[in-house]
Amino acid sequence: MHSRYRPPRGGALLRGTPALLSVLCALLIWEAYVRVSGISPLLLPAPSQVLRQIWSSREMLWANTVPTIRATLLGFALSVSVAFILSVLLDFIPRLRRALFPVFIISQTLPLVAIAPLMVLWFGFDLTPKILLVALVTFFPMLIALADGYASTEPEVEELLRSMGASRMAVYRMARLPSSLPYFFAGLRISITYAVVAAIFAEYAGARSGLGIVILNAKNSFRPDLVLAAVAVSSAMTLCLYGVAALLQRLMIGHRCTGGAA
Amino acid sequence: MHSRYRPPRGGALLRGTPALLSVLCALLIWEAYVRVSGISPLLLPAPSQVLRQIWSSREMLWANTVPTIRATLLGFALSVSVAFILSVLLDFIPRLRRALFPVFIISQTLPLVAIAPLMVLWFGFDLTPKILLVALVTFFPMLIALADGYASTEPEVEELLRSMGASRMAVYRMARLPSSLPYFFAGLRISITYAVVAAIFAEYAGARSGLGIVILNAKNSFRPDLVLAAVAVSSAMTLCLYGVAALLQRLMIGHRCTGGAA
Amino acid sequence: GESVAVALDWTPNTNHVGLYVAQAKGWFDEAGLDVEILPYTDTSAGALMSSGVAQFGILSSVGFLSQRAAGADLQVVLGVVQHDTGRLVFDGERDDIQRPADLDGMTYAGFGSEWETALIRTMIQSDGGAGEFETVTLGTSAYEALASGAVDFTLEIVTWEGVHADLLGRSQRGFVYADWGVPPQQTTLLGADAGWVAANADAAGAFVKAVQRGYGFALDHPAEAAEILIEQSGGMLTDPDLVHGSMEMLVRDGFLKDPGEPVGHVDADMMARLGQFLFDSGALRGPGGQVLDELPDLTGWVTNAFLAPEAPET
Amino acid sequence: MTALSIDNLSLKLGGTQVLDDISLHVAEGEFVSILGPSGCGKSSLFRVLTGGVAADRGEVRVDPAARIGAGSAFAFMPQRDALMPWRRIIDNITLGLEVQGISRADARALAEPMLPEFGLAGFDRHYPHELSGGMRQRAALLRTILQGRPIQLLDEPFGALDALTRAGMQRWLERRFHAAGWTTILVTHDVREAVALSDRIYVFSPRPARVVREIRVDAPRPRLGRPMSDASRRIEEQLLDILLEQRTA
Amino acid sequence: MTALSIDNLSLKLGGTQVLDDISLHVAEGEFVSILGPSGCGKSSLFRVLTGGVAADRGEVRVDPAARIGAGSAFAFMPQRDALMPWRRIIDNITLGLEVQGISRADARALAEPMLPEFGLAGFDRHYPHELSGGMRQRAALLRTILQGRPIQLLDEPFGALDALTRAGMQRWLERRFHAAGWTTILVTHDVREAVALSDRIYVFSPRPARVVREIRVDAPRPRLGRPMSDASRRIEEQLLDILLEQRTA
Ligand SMILES: Nc1ncnc2c1ncn2[C@@H]1O[C@H](COP(=O)(O)OP(=O)(O)OP(=O)(O)O)[C@@H](O)[C@H]1O
Ligand SMILES: Nc1ncnc2c1ncn2[C@@H]1O[C@H](COP(=O)(O)OP(=O)(O)OP(=O)(O)O)[C@@H](O)[C@H]1O
Ligand SMILES: Cc1ncc(C[n+]2csc(CCO)c2C)c(N)n1
Ligand SMILES: [Mg+2]
Ligand SMILES: [Mg+2]
Repeated sequence: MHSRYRPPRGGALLRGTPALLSVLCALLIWEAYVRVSGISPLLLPAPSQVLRQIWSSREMLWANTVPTIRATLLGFALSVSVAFILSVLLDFIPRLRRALFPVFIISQTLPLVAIAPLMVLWFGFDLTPKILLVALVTFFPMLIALADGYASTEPEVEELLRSMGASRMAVYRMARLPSSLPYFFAGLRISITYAVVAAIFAEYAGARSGLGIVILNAKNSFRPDLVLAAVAVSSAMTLCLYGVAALLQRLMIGHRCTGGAA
Repeated sequence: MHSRYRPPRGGALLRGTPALLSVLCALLIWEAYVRVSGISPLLLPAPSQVLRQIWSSREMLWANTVPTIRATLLGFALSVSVAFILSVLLDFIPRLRRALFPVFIISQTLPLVAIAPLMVLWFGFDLTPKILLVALVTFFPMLIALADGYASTEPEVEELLRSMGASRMAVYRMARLPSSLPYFFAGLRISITYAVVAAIFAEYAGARSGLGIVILNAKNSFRPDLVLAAVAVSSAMTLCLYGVAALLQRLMIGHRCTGGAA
Repeated sequence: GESVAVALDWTPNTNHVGLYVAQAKGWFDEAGLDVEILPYTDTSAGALMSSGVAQFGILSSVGFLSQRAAGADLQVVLGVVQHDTGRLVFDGERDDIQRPADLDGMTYAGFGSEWETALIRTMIQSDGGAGEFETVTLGTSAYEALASGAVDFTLEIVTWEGVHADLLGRSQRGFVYADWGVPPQQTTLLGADAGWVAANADAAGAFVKAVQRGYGFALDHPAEAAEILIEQSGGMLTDPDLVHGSMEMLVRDGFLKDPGEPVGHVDADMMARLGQFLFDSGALRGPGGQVLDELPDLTGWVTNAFLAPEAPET
Repeated sequence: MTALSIDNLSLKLGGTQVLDDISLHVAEGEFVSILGPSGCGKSSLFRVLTGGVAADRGEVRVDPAARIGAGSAFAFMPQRDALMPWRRIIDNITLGLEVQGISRADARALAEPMLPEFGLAGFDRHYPHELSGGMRQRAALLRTILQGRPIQLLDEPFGALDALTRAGMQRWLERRFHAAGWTTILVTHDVREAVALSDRIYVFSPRPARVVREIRVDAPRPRLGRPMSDASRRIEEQLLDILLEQRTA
Repeated sequence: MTALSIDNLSLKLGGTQVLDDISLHVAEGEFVSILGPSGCGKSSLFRVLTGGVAADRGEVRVDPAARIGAGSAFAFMPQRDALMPWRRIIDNITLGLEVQGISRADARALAEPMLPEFGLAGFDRHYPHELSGGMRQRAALLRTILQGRPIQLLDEPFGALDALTRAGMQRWLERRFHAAGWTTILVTHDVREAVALSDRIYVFSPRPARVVREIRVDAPRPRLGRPMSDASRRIEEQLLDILLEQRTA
């Protein structure tokens, strides 16, 4: 990396300050609005009330966060693995790509609201349908990212490798895969945020417990503060996952000239 | 493009053949399964029945597709515009990026199922909440794609431009923006599929009409054939949008050495 | 005329027949009202009313009590049915379910509200059971789940899902809540945004009377009302047998009118007893989510003030 | 008059000391070459001049008269051509003009007559990856020249050209620079080229680069295209000796 | 024995005729250079040999004995270095060995002793963008040599090197090639270099490339590092004449 493109130094904490400030700012404005406007807490509860609710319901929230995290992680792991394996297959067999890619696009166009109840009916109320739904929602961005990433490989580098007698597999491993990593990580960061949303949605369609169930029940009981408390927990969880993805990106391709943003 | 990397010739129709075949195959297997197993059409209707249903309900389906298309297109247009404008701002003002990027990540982590009803309560049954939801769901992939795309700019090219006395704006326009296009189109193709899903979900949470309403009501009225008919229409719609995005990509950056896949 | 929106509690069914008849017959127009029947969506009628999206909405009495206790400014203005149409149902072929106590340890397909637990637990416990069962929140998929055997039991509206099951020849059995320790209730009601009603008493009265006339018409002409419902519901209700069968049951079993009362009458005492029951079960929570430690005063929660005293001409 | 003066410039890149107290100056209209072993820091010096990196110490002064308008005083040709793969050759060539705000049509009108001279006629509509290495280099050179800046920074502009094409380009350059009165700094690894073109030559040491010698070339001009003069030959030998000495030192 | 023979090769790229009926052959252990004007088609010929593009017509035959194992007979050094930006220099250098299935540790052990000779000592852990143009070129050359293939295809391997570094590399190469008995095809734009290193030289015409002359260099070896022999000087002049003639033709 050319020295002027280095990110400013000062430790992650210091660099996170502006972000923390802006989030705090937004919360303060929201709190002030609720207090001044006197809007009904049934429509919009104050952040302070939401915080209080998180604290007082902490055990219930935690008990329901665990299944959601589990579904998210398992589903996302499945999704990334499947996307990866498929991307390799499609990359190696262009005929297969032309035959299957549109099918995957179609799989992606199926509206969740129609698919989720079916999944639940077919696979029961346990982890399986949630994992499958998370995978279904997140696997396509990964597939596109990988496919476009492969396509971004420099032809010169590929030709060089082939001149060395590299097999199709070696070309893939040494050129196409590394070239795809920036795209892969962009896709990873996009789809990890969808993963949690999908898990919660899957719970909504039928589950014993989970943040989706908390949200659904709180909503039906006219408890927007509890809805928002669950939302806050899910956001925090997504943020963590995103942070892990971003960290992974920094570790794996951060040294490259052209690294990811933020 | 080096000649060996050219896509095979033969017109879009011919190249689409394997895809059509595989989709047809899947439909045939499904039809056969329904006929042979004698499964109740209340659980799984045959594709032929779905087709018949599409035809006989064509007016109702069309009347409900229009609002969904409208919400999708308006929301997506809003999303791409906002993502683009923001990406420029964040690119020009690193301080702003550090302050706001996490906020956008947070916005992306809000579970749809919790946000959609709130949107409906705040903005009513009209177009507004749908547009906002579609924008909320799709804008983050676009933002990440653009940001990572900017970051993929060759430092050498930027230095050259700056040596020419190019302003920050000119560097952006002549180097960073064109460099981001492959990422942008990957993001576009990812988020356009989510746009329709989001629109349908938004309708689920509250709408006068739309494919989401058809799906929800058909389901509760024990009409899986109608559910699948609406799903098929929505899939077709998404496929069209995806096709437009892919075409745009081919037109705008297809000549580059490193083009998108599929 | 005045714009009025009505929210539904479920996809169009015979519980809504009065609304569609009034709409089709032009009685809303006659009353100077511009009425929109909002399609059923994932957002509850209570929520839509308290946020001002709708002025009226179809509610269940248990749902109404919980929402009002939680601070929603709702008021019941008409009773759609006079008696309990709710049932706890399960697969009739199952020998292991003979009485509520057998449900202990089984899986219930729920709709996501707290009163469900209170109601079912009461039924099981009144039969000597422990009242322990597992809840899977399925919402609109509950009946598919019951049919496919994925769950053991759920709640239904006997005049709709019950008729449907009969038509399909599915053997289905059920328990009447009131047989097992739950006070009797008018399962389905028409509610209103109380603030709006207070400010627009004339329009509210006109609306409720038009709806009352609709249900009165359905009582007198069930077949014609069924046809109107089929026609008005936008192609969703393609099974005429279900609609007609349901209308016949509503009329035959006296769900729509009690002798000596006008169509649409709401029984405040019945509501008060149901409220007491929910309070005793700890199912009523206040605006902050705390379990109420004092039964609120229920006066004014329901009113017959907007109804015509006798069933209007149909 | 001094067009450019560099004083006591030092630069560290990623822990490696690259420039060590470099001082040099170029008079207006002067043609100065920099000779030095591969990897010593010549390109890095150019990066400092064009603002690509900031020096750790030292100063760069440019004659204010050279800063016409808001733009840079320099036209810079990087060692690796830095052609934009998404622009056609003609649009790569006119890049500098576009940056200066000249309309695309006008810029093309300026560039097109020069394509044949640069052996690029008929390739203006091609993309960079469809050109040979030497053609890319010539496109980059043309892009630099066209900017019409008072000071030209050329980093091995002929490295990928065969002897004849190279000689042709050198002749063309000399004429053009003379006519335009451009100040030039040429980084080259070709001693003969430096002698043939320069008024003065700076010789850099191996990394970290220091100026080890400054040599005035006073052989009579024109020097290109004719047998080498004795003066030139002497200077060439002297330069080779200095370089050799540096190397073994 | 003929290691490689090319017969009547023709190639069109994107509508441009690039190779026109090229025939040439290289004997085992022979050092053959290709001289030709920039953009004539030299690199394209190499792309045909390495399988980067398919010829429209003609045939390439490689001595079966040269195809050791499953791998390619060629070690190819492209004109633009094609270093992988995500690999450290050492890992770029050992790329060919890795492809051959040699373990990373063994490959490094083979490569590391050669780093000083190539002026890359201390830079093995750097990434390509942290190297100078000449250093990148040397890394690419080392990557090629290390593969130990019987036939070396070098496309302007010294284009970015200063005279002395270049001379050093040439001397090293000549020794090494002689010892290994490698067959070599060198594309160069430096006539003197071609004369100094080659057994035979093919001169290509401007695009579309045809073979216009084949010249045997029989000046006594070693030719590097000492004053040019008369024989060499004569051949150099002859070559320049041919090129000049071609150009004006
Ligand atoms: N994809 C392509 N489309 C059109 N023309 C091409 C393409 N690829 C190469 N060419 C043309 O082929 C010709 C030969 O290119 P090549 O790289 O082989 O030249 P070269 O002899 O190596 O030149 P140099 O010495 O400058 O490297 C050039 O004129 C180039 O423009
Ligand atoms: N980012 C960096 N980190 C570490 N070292 C660097 C970095 N950038 C450049 N260098 C080192 O700086 C030195 C000078 O590089 P420079 O490109 O200026 O050399 P040069 O004189 O132009 O050489 P050449 O003639 O080979 O082009 C090199 O040794 C290089 O490795
Ligand atoms: C037609 C119809 N079917 C099911 C429900 C869902 N539902 C809501 S409350 C309740 C139990 C009432 O005791 C049930 C079954 C409905 N509202 N309308
Ligand atoms: Mg350099
Ligand atoms: Mg070449």
